[in-house]
Amino acid sequence: MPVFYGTEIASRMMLGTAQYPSPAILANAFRRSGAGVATVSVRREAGGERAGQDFWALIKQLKVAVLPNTAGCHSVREAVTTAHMARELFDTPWIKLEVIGHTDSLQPDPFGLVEAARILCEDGFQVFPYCTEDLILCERLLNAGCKVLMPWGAPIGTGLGLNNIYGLRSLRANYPDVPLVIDAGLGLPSQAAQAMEMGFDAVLLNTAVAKAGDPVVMAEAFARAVEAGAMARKADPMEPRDMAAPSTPILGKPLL
Amino acid sequence: MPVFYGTEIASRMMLGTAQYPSPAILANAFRRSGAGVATVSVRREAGGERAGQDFWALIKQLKVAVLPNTAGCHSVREAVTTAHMARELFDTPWIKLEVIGHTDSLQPDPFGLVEAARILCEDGFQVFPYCTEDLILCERLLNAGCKVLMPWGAPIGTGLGLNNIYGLRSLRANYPDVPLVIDAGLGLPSQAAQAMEMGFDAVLLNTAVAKAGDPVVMAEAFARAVEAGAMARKADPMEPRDMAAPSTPILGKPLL
Amino acid sequence: MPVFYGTEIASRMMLGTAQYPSPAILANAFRRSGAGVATVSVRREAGGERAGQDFWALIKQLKVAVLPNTAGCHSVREAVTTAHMARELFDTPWIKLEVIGHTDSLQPDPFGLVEAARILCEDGFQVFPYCTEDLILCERLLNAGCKVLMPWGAPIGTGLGLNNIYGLRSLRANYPDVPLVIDAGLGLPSQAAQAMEMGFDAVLLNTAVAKAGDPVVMAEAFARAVEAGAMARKADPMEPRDMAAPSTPILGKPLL
Amino acid sequence: MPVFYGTEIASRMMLGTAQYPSPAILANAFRRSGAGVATVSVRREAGGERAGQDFWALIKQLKVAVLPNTAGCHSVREAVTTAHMARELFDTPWIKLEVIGHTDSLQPDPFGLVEAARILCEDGFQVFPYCTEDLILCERLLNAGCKVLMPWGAPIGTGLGLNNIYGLRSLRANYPDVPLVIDAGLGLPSQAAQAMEMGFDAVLLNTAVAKAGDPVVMAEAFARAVEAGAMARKADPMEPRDMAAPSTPILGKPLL
Amino acid sequence: MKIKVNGKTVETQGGTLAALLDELGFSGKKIATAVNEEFVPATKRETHQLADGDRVEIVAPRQGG
Amino acid sequence: MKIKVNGKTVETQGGTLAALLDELGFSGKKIATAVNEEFVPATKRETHQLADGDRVEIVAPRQGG
Amino acid sequence: MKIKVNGKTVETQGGTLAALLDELGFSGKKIATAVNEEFVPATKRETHQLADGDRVEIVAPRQGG
Amino acid sequence: MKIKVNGKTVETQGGTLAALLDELGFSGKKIATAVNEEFVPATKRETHQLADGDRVEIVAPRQGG
Repeated sequence: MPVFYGTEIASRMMLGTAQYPSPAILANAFRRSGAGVATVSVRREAGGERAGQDFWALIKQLKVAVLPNTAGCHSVREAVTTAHMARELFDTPWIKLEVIGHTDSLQPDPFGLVEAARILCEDGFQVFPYCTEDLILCERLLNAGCKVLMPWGAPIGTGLGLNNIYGLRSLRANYPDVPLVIDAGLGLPSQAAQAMEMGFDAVLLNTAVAKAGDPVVMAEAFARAVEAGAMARKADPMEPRDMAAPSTPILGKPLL
Repeated sequence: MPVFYGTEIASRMMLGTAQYPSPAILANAFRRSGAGVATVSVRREAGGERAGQDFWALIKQLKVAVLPNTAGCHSVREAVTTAHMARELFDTPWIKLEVIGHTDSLQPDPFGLVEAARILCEDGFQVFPYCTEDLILCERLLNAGCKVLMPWGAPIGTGLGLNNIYGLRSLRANYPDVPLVIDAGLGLPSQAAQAMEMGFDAVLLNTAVAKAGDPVVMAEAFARAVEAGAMARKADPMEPRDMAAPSTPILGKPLL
Repeated sequence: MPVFYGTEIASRMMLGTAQYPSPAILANAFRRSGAGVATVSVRREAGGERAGQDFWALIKQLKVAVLPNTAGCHSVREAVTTAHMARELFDTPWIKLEVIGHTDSLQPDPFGLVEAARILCEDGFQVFPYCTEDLILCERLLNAGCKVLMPWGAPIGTGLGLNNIYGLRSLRANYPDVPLVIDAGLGLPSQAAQAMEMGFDAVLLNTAVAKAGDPVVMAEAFARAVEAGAMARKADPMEPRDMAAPSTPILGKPLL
Repeated sequence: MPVFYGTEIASRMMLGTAQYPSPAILANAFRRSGAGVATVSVRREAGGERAGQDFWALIKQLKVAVLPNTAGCHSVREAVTTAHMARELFDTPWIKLEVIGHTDSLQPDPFGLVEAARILCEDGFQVFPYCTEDLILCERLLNAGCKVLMPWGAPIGTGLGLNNIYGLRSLRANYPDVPLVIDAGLGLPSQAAQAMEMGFDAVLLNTAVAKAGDPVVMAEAFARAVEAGAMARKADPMEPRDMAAPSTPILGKPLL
Repeated sequence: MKIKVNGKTVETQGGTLAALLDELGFSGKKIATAVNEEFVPATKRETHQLADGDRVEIVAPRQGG
Repeated sequence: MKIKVNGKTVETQGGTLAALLDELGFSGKKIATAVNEEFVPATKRETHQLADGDRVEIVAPRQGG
Repeated sequence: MKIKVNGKTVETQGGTLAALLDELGFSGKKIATAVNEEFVPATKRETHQLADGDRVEIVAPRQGG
Repeated sequence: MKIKVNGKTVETQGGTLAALLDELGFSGKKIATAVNEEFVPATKRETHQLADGDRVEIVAPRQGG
């Protein structure tokens, strides 16, 4: 099972907490999937409001590791200040670092990301950078002190799956010992299974589960697919071949 | 769960019995996968020999439905006589009908297949035809009396997955109520999950499991992937979209 | 250049004559593309009507080989009678044989196709069967007397390209000496180039050209793409490789 | 036709000068392809040596624009000094800027690339950056003063084609008015045609041509494919559709 | 007598297929014919006697893919 | 007389298929049989007389995909 | 004096950040704070004096992906 | 004094870069130069004094992709 900054997680599935039809459905999605990490955010709250407090109560009873994010931050400063507020609020050094560089694609900004990662790592944060499959960006993030990488499969919320199989394979091959999480873009369990077969350590999902017709069943579907892919990797799959080969033995076939 | 000729099977995974490193591994692969159907063949045996008798003892204790095949038959006559021997030997009307038309690809012969299916259905067999995704071939097989279809994903033993996604989708769409099993060609669990997401009812595997480094673990991996794909289909997946959409709400983002 | 029943054609591009915005555009599409074969049909005409006569006048001045089709025929009888009328009308033994088996996909009916092909070949026709990539179907068509095969890339009018690359490769590999034409389904010149790179002898197009914003320019685009693909095949392309290799020599690089 | 820094080029094909079997074949590849730009490098030469002088004589008679590169440079300083030597040597402000960040993939280093681009643009160079499809990297390069971008299709010398179709489409959509050249990774003309259909302005090739069995024929094949793709883009292709649509009119079909 | 020509009923005094084509104004036109789903070559039109209720198809060249 | 059993020639004094199976040690074993490419059900083995040159196939359950 | 709290202008007699949070009914709630884009930890709220025009952000846990 | 030219140590009595190029037979050839990783334009070669241990790079046009 994946180990993030010394903490082993009991599941290869990480799940977002946004966009569910109801808190009850959110809770059931977590239970049925066995997800071991929940991503959360920090947002404004007024004195009278209870939303944040109620949400927190809900999350606590899930008994999962909490990974706050800096979603929506476009500048290094925003991301760093948000990370500090999150660390105090959730009492965790973990931070899913998002520094968005492009509004339509929500693509990470490689430049801001590395700078923010360096600042936060030096300040004792344990950074989970939402990044691309770019090998040099990833190397810089590791040099900045990140011990986990979270490359996108496709842009957030698209459900397109793995847009750059070659690039992702190459990232895996270059960093065999770094925990790699496919974050964002998955739409179907088969895509999550494929990511595991390619050797990734975990997936982080939100929209594909929360926006499914039945989020609870979809959460379990992804959980099983992720296990399936990880087991397949471990079981050492056959090599694909172009020419057919009979499975049933030919020897002993009666002459009829 | 899939219903074949009135018999409901407790699993969407069907498993071949050939090419395993040992009988024990075969048995464990079935147990761990929960496969509900085992394919078997008929082969020559000498008076002194025990192989067939021992194999049968092994299969019986698996407590699964047995689906004998006509593997390796290239003519209608061969296939029909083999089916008759199999029906008596395994005491079942079920027959996985293979009429091979091309040696390198082991492609089914559409012409011989329809003829053999007609003869066997008239004779009371319950035919599981190993076929292609060809819509007209499949219509003829249904007209001949088949109540299940088993289109290939790719040639037997190649592990290439689903070679003609468009054709398979179109087959599923044209026969929404006929049990459709992807038979042959799968190499990875993610491919099996994808077949289920496309709406197929089951998969039949052999080489990908038996020839994996660890067949038992791979059998379970496929079983989970198949469940995952079927659940995903049921849970109504999100529509993929080209443009990104934030999962974390933008509303309430602090100004930093 | 492809040789069909002893006639060498000066172009690997064959073009349909339907759906153009105007006769002038049709004529220019042929001129600019250099297409060597035009497909035509037979349809009812009333005594007063001139449509057929005018169309024929137009086609004659294109100075290309004419390939009449049996488009829309669903039965062997229809196809055979239509072929006879076409042979007299266009004074050619060539016939593009369509026996449609499925209305939505316009998929060829393998069974009717082989029967009609046999009847027509015995009657002296030179048959161009519109078929699938099915290896056994294609073998039967060759045995029936066909000396050209025209497998679909995708269903007529879809513009999806090559739906079953594996199957088409395998057909090419099995019949290295039979002229193979990709008929139907192409939407873009890059797809036509790919078909040529795979070793096909020609492509037959209609919708992708006639329904383009500018059919004349699109016709030329396809013509160039087809030449490009055929030349590439002849020039023996490099083997793709997973790892990068510098093109610029490293030797002699200054130390800076 | 593409315009680079105010200079219109008569062809959408740019060709490298390395790895050809002989100078004569190099020259013929250029002639037959009509390539309008030749990439070159600077390398050490000894006093007695003639190689560089002879090579230069060969290039001059090609009568094409010369684009020197900084191939093999891994640091900003190397790249900048190399660019200066190239500017004097070839008497052109054009420079194909390579700052390699990863040895196995020869992936551009986004960080070094932007810095070197800024330095060179400020110094009056007209920079052609060899980059990835990363949207933010590309934005920074434009801000640094680049007026052309050359994203990779796949790593140099692999011949894999377009590894990240989605990312390349998205780059094209975000910068409709910036000349975009697919540089590196192409192996087949159909891939070059596809790049043009996607709206790219040109391709830069070397290995796929020089390492083909017949580089001269392959050069022409690529040239035609590039034209084909560009014409197709201009001609406004049909929309692909899932369901078939007959090309031959159904109206007037005789009843047989 | 009544004959179906290209799906439409036509009243004619009958006779040969050639006569019918003449009567309908097809003389000199590039056409091909079938009667009751059987091809009738041009060479047979003179001698092919039509019967009441015959189904005649008359086709000409047309656009095709 | 000579009979081909699973492709090998066997010398036997003949009689029924049942007798042959007995002679070859198949009694009590799970098998199925065909003679000259025709299936012979277990219920017919007692009465099925073999002739010189007959081709007998005897099969048992085996691994299959 | 006037202070912007989560983007809205608030009239307050000023004092410390802690006082403001009290006044606005945040006591005992799970929140984090920033003033003028700088994070202010809980431990500093008592001593952090607000000035006219300060921009205060008060955030709580919320759904995230 | 000793100078590295294109990676090889060369013994020369020194002087300007131009003199060195002359001495090494580069006169009239299409080349560009750098000394100690800094580009030295042709116009500066006459005046550029070499020092012991300098690293000189001399490049010419070459094949590139």
